[in-house]
Amino acid sequence: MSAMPAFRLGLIVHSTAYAQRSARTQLDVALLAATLDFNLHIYFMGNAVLQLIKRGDTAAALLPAGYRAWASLPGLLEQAELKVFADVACLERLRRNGQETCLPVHACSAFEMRQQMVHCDRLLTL
Amino acid sequence: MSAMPAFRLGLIVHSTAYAQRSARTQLDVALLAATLDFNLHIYFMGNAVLQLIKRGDTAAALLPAGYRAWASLPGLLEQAELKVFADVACLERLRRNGQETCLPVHACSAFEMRQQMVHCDRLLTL
Amino acid sequence: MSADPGKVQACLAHCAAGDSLVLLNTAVSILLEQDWKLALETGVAVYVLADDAAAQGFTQQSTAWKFIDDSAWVELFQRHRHCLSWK
Amino acid sequence: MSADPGKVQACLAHCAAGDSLVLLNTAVSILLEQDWKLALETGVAVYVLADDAAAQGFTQQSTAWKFIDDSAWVELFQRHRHCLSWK
Amino acid sequence: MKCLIIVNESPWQTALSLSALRFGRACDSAGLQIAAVFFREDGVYNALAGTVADAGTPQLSAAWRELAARSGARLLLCSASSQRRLPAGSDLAGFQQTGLADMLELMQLSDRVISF
Amino acid sequence: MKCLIIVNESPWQTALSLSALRFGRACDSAGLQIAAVFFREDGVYNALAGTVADAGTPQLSAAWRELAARSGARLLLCSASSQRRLPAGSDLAGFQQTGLADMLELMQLSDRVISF
Repeated sequence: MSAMPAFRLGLIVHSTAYAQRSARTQLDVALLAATLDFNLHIYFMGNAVLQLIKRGDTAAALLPAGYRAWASLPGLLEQAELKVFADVACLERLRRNGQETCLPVHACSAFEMRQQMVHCDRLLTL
Repeated sequence: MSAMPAFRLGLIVHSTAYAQRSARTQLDVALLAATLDFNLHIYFMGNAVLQLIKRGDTAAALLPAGYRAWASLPGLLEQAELKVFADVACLERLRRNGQETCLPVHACSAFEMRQQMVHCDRLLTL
Repeated sequence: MSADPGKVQACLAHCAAGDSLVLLNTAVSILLEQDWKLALETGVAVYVLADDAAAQGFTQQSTAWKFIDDSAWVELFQRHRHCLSWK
Repeated sequence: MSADPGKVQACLAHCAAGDSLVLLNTAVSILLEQDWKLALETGVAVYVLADDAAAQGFTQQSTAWKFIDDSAWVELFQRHRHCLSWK
Repeated sequence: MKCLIIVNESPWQTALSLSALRFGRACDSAGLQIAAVFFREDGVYNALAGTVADAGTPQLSAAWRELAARSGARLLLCSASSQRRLPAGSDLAGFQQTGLADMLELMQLSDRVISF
Repeated sequence: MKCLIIVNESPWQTALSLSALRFGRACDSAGLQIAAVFFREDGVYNALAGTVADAGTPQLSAAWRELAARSGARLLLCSASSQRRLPAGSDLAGFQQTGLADMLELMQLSDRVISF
């Protein structure tokens, strides 16, 4: 299979970090889509954007590492575009707390997010 | 096994109707405790009290029936007491909607509920 | 499409005129709340799966929503290019 | 004991002086919200599982809560007659 | 019109797998082509047959196979999710293991996608 | 002091089964007696061994057996939940099927109960 050139995939991520045990549940879909050179929009809903922040040791909590692989996403794309969106209020809370995301994120309201979504060829709720 | 006479079990029910597929998830524990003649306190949190309302056909939704068996609880107890508690605001919404519960329910605030809970010998979060 | 009453408000914030909102499963219990539609844009049609509503004990008619059967659900699915889940 | 940020407020409403509240798993993210403790009675001690907080990326000290390890969690469990879960 | 149905939840912890089944049946009745039902995360437990079900509600693995036989839909299990959850040698008759790449390809080839 | 640990969630859909395991290990280290770990609802999937786990996180069925061997805790599967979810002939080594009546009895005999 080869990606059709202009195909734009929107991934909608609802789960915050470790809401599931595996760190790879949504990540693997995004990484794969990137290697297929899809144009990629990723929408982090509410606290799901916490998947992108820096975290300490996860082994003591018996949790697998992995979320930092989000940072490798831009490097996997050849020609395709990547845009990442997250809730402005949630990003503001992170900023106040001194936390940064490992990917550049567009802060937007729910409504603005939705205006972006309609430009995707396909939306996948993860 | 025979229940110790004064033993009071508090069951804390968080799930609303069909939050799980089976209607019996919390119900079976309550019915069994009643046949063992435990003193029984049941705390329906938030919308969990919707387990007690009258419902129409469930077969078309492919859901199992069963919640109406809550009504049989008082008949299973010989000597033991049964008290059922639910959130006052949620009961008010039901009343406004013309819906009744199939068991007599004490309407109370979260704090009043908690004052009752401490008198149980054991609390079980279901 | 929302199946969780706790997620309906987040879902509403993403709706725009011309959208359809389908309530199913436990999300139909949101109909109990008087103010649940406050945050909804005008022009969003609200549908409730009739079989789920019956199973949940909610059968009151209203002009604010429309009960639909599963085949009408599929028609809505065909009519809209995207279907988002809030569960 | 709460493991779900969406359930913490319901949990707080049930707390009274002398209680202990333990935040674990994803519930530690509630510490991001400035006002999360507004509804909490005074006299409720707040604990946060340190290993979960580290895994979630929250390590800021505060006088409003205390980080504890798993053995202190078990001590709290022993000290209180009842342990309720909000997950 | 071709559609892809994605199931993320276990058969009993929520009623969503039932909703997905009802939706699949309604699609088939309406003459839509179901490209596949793709089971991810705890959805892969839908392939395991329990030994009893409550009266009035289907045994899901059999119900999915029946829908597949009638509609021609393939029943696909995400291999990453399956490996984490299902024991070696599980009886998964009617279901095929497949990768996320297949899901993305199916998604591209389908006109509509719905997730439960 | 005797305690009962109840696990209601599947091994991967949330991290709660992990929290329960950590709590069980900490109880054992502190010298508490674990009367049993009782698995209800999707918690019974904890008895199934997947074939892979992510690096850094345990294969739970093996981890539960190890805790049981070390602490003497029994690993009990709610039979009603198991029958709905687990195929006949599943390898459930180290876990025993039991009824809700046993759970209620264990609860009465335990000094503390915790649910995950």
